[in-house]
Amino acid sequence: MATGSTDVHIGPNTPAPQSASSHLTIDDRVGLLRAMLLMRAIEERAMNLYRQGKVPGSFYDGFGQEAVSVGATWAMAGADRLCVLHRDLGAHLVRGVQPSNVLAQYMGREAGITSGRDGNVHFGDYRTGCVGMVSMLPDMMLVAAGMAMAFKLRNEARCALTWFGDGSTSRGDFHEAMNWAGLQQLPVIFVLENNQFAYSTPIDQQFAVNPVQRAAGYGFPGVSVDGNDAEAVFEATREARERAISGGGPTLIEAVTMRMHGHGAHDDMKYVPKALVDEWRQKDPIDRQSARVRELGVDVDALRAEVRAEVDAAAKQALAGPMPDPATATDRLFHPRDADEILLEDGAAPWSGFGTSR
Amino acid sequence: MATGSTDVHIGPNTPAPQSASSHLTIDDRVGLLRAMLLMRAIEERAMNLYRQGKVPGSFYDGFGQEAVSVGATWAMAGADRLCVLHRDLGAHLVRGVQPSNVLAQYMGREAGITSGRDGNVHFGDYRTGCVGMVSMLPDMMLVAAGMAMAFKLRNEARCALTWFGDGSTSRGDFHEAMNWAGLQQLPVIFVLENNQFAYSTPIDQQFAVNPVQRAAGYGFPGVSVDGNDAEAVFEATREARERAISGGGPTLIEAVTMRMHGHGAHDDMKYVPKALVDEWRQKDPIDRQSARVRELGVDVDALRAEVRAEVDAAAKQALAGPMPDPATATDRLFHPRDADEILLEDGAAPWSGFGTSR
Amino acid sequence: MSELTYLRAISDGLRTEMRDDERVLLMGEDIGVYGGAFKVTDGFIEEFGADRVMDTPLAESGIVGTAVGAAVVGLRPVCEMQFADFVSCGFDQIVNVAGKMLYRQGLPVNITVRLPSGGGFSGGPFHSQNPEAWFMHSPGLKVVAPSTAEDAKGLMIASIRDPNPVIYMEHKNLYRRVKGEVPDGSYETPFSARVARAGTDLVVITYGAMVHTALEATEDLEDASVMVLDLRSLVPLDERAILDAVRECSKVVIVDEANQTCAAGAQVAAMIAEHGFEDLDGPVVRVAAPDVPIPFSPPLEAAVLPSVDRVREACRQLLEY
Amino acid sequence: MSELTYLRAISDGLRTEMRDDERVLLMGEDIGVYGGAFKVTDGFIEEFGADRVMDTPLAESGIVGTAVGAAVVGLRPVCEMQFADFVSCGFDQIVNVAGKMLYRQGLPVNITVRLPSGGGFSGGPFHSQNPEAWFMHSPGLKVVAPSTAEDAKGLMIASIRDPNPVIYMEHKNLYRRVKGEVPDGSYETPFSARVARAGTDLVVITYGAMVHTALEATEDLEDASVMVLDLRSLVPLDERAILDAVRECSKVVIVDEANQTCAAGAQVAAMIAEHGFEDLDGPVVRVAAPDVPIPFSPPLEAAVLPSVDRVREACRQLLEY
Ligand SMILES: Cc1ncc(C[n+]2csc(CCOP(=O)(O)OP(=O)(O)O)c2C)c(N)n1
Ligand SMILES: Cc1ncc(C[n+]2csc(CCOP(=O)(O)OP(=O)(O)O)c2C)c(N)n1
Ligand SMILES: [Mg+2]
Ligand SMILES: [Mg+2]
Repeated sequence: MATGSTDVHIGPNTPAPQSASSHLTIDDRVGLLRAMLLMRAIEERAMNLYRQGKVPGSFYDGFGQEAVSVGATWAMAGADRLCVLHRDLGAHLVRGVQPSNVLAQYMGREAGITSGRDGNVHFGDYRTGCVGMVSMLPDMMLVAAGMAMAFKLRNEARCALTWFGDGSTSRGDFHEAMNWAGLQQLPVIFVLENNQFAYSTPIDQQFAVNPVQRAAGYGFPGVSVDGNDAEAVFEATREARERAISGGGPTLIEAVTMRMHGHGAHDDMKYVPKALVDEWRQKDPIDRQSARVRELGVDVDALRAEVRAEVDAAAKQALAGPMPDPATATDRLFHPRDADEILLEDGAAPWSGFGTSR
Repeated sequence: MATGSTDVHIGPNTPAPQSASSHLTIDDRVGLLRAMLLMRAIEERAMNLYRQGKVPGSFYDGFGQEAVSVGATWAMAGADRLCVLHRDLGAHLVRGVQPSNVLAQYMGREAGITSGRDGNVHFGDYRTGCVGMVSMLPDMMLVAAGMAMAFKLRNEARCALTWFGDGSTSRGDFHEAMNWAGLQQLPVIFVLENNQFAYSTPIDQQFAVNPVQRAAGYGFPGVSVDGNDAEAVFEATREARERAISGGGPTLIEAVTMRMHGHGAHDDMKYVPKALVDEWRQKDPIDRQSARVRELGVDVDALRAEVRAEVDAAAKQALAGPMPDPATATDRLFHPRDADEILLEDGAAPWSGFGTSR
Repeated sequence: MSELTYLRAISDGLRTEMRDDERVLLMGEDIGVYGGAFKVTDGFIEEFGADRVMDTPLAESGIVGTAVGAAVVGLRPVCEMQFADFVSCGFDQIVNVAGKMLYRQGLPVNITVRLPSGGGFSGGPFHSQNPEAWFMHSPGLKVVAPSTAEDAKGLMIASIRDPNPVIYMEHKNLYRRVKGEVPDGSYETPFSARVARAGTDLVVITYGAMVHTALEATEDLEDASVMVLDLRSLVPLDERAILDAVRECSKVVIVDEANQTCAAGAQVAAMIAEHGFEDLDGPVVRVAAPDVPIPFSPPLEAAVLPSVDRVREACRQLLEY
Repeated sequence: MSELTYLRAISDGLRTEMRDDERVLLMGEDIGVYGGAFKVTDGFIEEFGADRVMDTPLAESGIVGTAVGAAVVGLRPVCEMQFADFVSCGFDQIVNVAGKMLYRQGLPVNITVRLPSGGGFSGGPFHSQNPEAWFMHSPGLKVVAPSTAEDAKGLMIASIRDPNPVIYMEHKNLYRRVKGEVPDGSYETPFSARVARAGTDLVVITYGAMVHTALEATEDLEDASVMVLDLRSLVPLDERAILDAVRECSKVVIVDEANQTCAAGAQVAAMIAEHGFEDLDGPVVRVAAPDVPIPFSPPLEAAVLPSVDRVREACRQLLEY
């Protein structure tokens, strides 16, 4: 089990202190930290593997943005559905994807989620209720809206969520999805991951007005939240989900954060002012959550060590796995008529509020 | 000369009465009426020709919306550039396109603006500074933004204008154009022609919030204006143009109007409540402008008769012209390298404020 | 059996499948209250309600993208592009999202996209296109193109049931022009070719509206026995039926209403030139629209679209070869 | 003359034309401050300023559409799609607005759209596509695809000067792999084919990166004399050069990195099957990517992309025919 409960907990359902969301138990708060640590550890390992030439292509990570995917996913029920983007590895982990499969994915191995058909974080494991992104940004906003449309049509108390970057808001599909969601008042949550840059381009060259302010123009709320605070992201998402499943329609959440690495492994991001990076380094989401749970008496160092060990084992396992068989390269272009129907399945939903950690 | 001065004027530069825009002379006000009358008369004639089987394909008109294209175009200088849409024949007429060429266009004749290559109002005469629309809505918003971008880059005091319908605002290109224009603060005017329907679909099935309210989210003003009042449309456009050419950026103008005919000639629009049509019939833009200039002592009946005669003559001329030669069907796919460069040229700009009627 | 127009047969296919399977829903501009620009879904909203016959905003990317989302959670959307031409506005969602999902992540996308296509009635450059080749060149999409009322219904039902994204080309110029006996109830037409007329001297290979052009052009061609092969499905392409026909006839004319470069007909010709070469008794002749937008004015349009005369002349010359 | 990589030759072409003609401006994502995802425009913003090397929002339709607008009032925009794959998001503006403007209304659209295309470096399904055939099938667009540094520069200059929309395919896998002597200053490469190697027994017809694959595959093919024809331009297609080569060699292998159905190679094969039939001494053989998305993992990608071995084997078999 990748995330959720941990050995380092103090006891279930210990009430969270005032400062934090009243909807999180200590287990939850540690779980959030653990998932963020796991995300970071996997991506750091992957970056090493990339430097060793074991990860083909390029490599993209979400260093410094872990709170956004982890915090939002923590609020999602197993029956909810997600479209996961390229800075959001944490979402996969919370939903139950195994670290070894993630590392195998990066290395193009058979055990990767896409069996080597697609690279880096371009994957979704349908068994966890997640649709993997396509590169074209932000196409998945429409897919998420479509899932929500189906839920609404079928009168199901479920919702869909997707992430996308600040830069992605410039494209037409952003608008078509926002308009569709507002018009039909769909149970969908759009998480705008404002990390200040789209590749090399700063936000002031992407738009004149922060897109979170546009939500009202589509008929639903837009809220800004500290994207480096996992609990704040959780809470905003939880509220948005409440609204969504009770028929209140969509929410646009802007998670304000910073891309702390280059766009990809090849990018030294010398176009980013050093002072900006320094400033944001002080706001590291893992440091912040660590301080919180440390105050609760949790042994964070032990947690870190545990996560590190898990990732070591995962890397070992992934490295031991084979590359895909070239003879399979043209398989599975079409799904056979007589094969079983495949649909998205429920994912893990560790939040204590759902009453079960899986 | 299709529009502009007329035989029925009272005298140049007679000040307009208080109730009207202080920027319009009586000549202007009669000119506006004349252009609207001409648009309606041409379209009515074309509808007859369509019923007689002389107009191939379908036929689309702007009955009841004449004030929008005529009023906005009246505010545009010769050096400005326009992308003209399917309800906006008046724009072509104000810019100097001849009625006989318009009717020839509808009938697919050689003398049509596109020489029979495209149909109905899908045309633009580059010699009048107008780009004809493509069917894909609202693609031309980006083309207009691009023209404005060039003006800005070259530091020219010119602007671009385009129209589009309420339904067209749902498409991604609307957003990409709005964002581009706001970001670069371009000298462009977007006229949203809200005629309550997109084909059969009422506006409440197109968006949850009126798109004019979205302009602020792109960083520029959105204004609503009575789209059945040519002088009001003129005035809003004039102000927007002032802002544009003085570096103040784009404007979104919503011209509130009603599509009084079916989407096309084939459409009986039984999906439109009769009461709605009746209500809007009271607000006919031509009746309104007629009343105004009649109060000024203009003989509107004589003007109507004159326009009718002009259209009769134009129809005769158009009907006498040949169909295109099939041997030319594959010509002009590419412009030869050694041919003269062709760019948009200046159109007619009859507004007295430009000091010259042509 | 009932005699139906091609258009009514499409409607019948949709209606049959909607009655049988509540997961099926229709999405498109003006398909509900208005019944569709061509009235294919006339009366549907009364029978199935606005939720299953959804009038959407004017947003083709939105239509396809939301349909993909609805499909992966269990619905079976059938999207209408008001005209095939507007599919360019939903192109990315089709080729990149719908077309590649299964190959990449094992998740099938059961959507059908209806494209009212083709010229012949002064639709002009934006209401006459035949964009099937774009989708044939995009892996992961099936592409079908019925020419008869019977196949229009059977391919519609088969497309909806197929778990993959299917581009359903319906030729506007057949809507009311073509009629035929159509079986009542539910049936499927296979994604394979059909011999529209048997023959031994020459085969005309084609699909969609051009099947009728080909039949008319070769009805009475001196004493030659001309086969007409109706492909029906472009992806998958029935290569065996094509090569069988080439073996039988040795002479081939390929007719395609689309612009000729890289058209479906180019693929068929290339395939024959590679795998049927030894059976050929003459050049692989193509008749298609030249590479220009489809013009509006009747004499120009007639000069561009493949006509009965052009097809007949091509066959005549090849027979003499 | 200087020795330049293919990539630097593209840069050189852009720079040369920007110095000569102030109407030329570049538009794209991250092309300014960052110098482009592949550094094609590295240093340009310093020389030409942000107005002429414009970092745009992430909006491909926006890039193409505004470029069209700028072109019809006298600028000469060169648009970069960050990867060719993303052109699907600007597809409609290219095929419907840019491609049909001149034919419909006599107004030329002088834009150039750069598409960094192709696979071979684990780019996966969304960073490896070769979409040229979509545009070949869309009337009103020219399409060029240089394979050498010299042609990369010359075709860039010629594309910018051409008054029509030109799709400029630049193969990413050639960027740094291919070097060559490139004339200094301004020159144009014609939109016509080039004999990359003369030969008489068999001709390999190809373009872009596959020219190098073809040359390598046939360098040392027993005693056969193999011609390699580099098309360079796909629209217009140099049919005369192709047919001359077929006449000379009688045997043809067509190599195409794109997915095979309806690819550029299909058009070439179809054209030969029709107009070069009598000169053929064997089937028209095609080597192309099978119809699947280009997979990421090296062994899978290698299995899909046409390789030196596959091309050699195809030639060998055909020579024995
Ligand atoms: C439609 C499209 N165009 C171009 C790209 C190339 N590209 C990949 S990521 C990126 C920047 C994305 O910025 P943003 O949306 O802010 O996301 P971030 O990477 O900052 O999380 C670009 C331009 C793309 N993926 N999709
Ligand atoms: C992208 C696109 N999709 C579909 C159509 C078909 N269509 C033509 S007009 C129209 C309705 C347009 O409504 P609106 O924008 O309000 O303009 P109006 O006709 O009311 O002036 C539709 C759906 C189109 N022209 N373009
Ligand atoms: Mg960003
Ligand atoms: Mg409207």
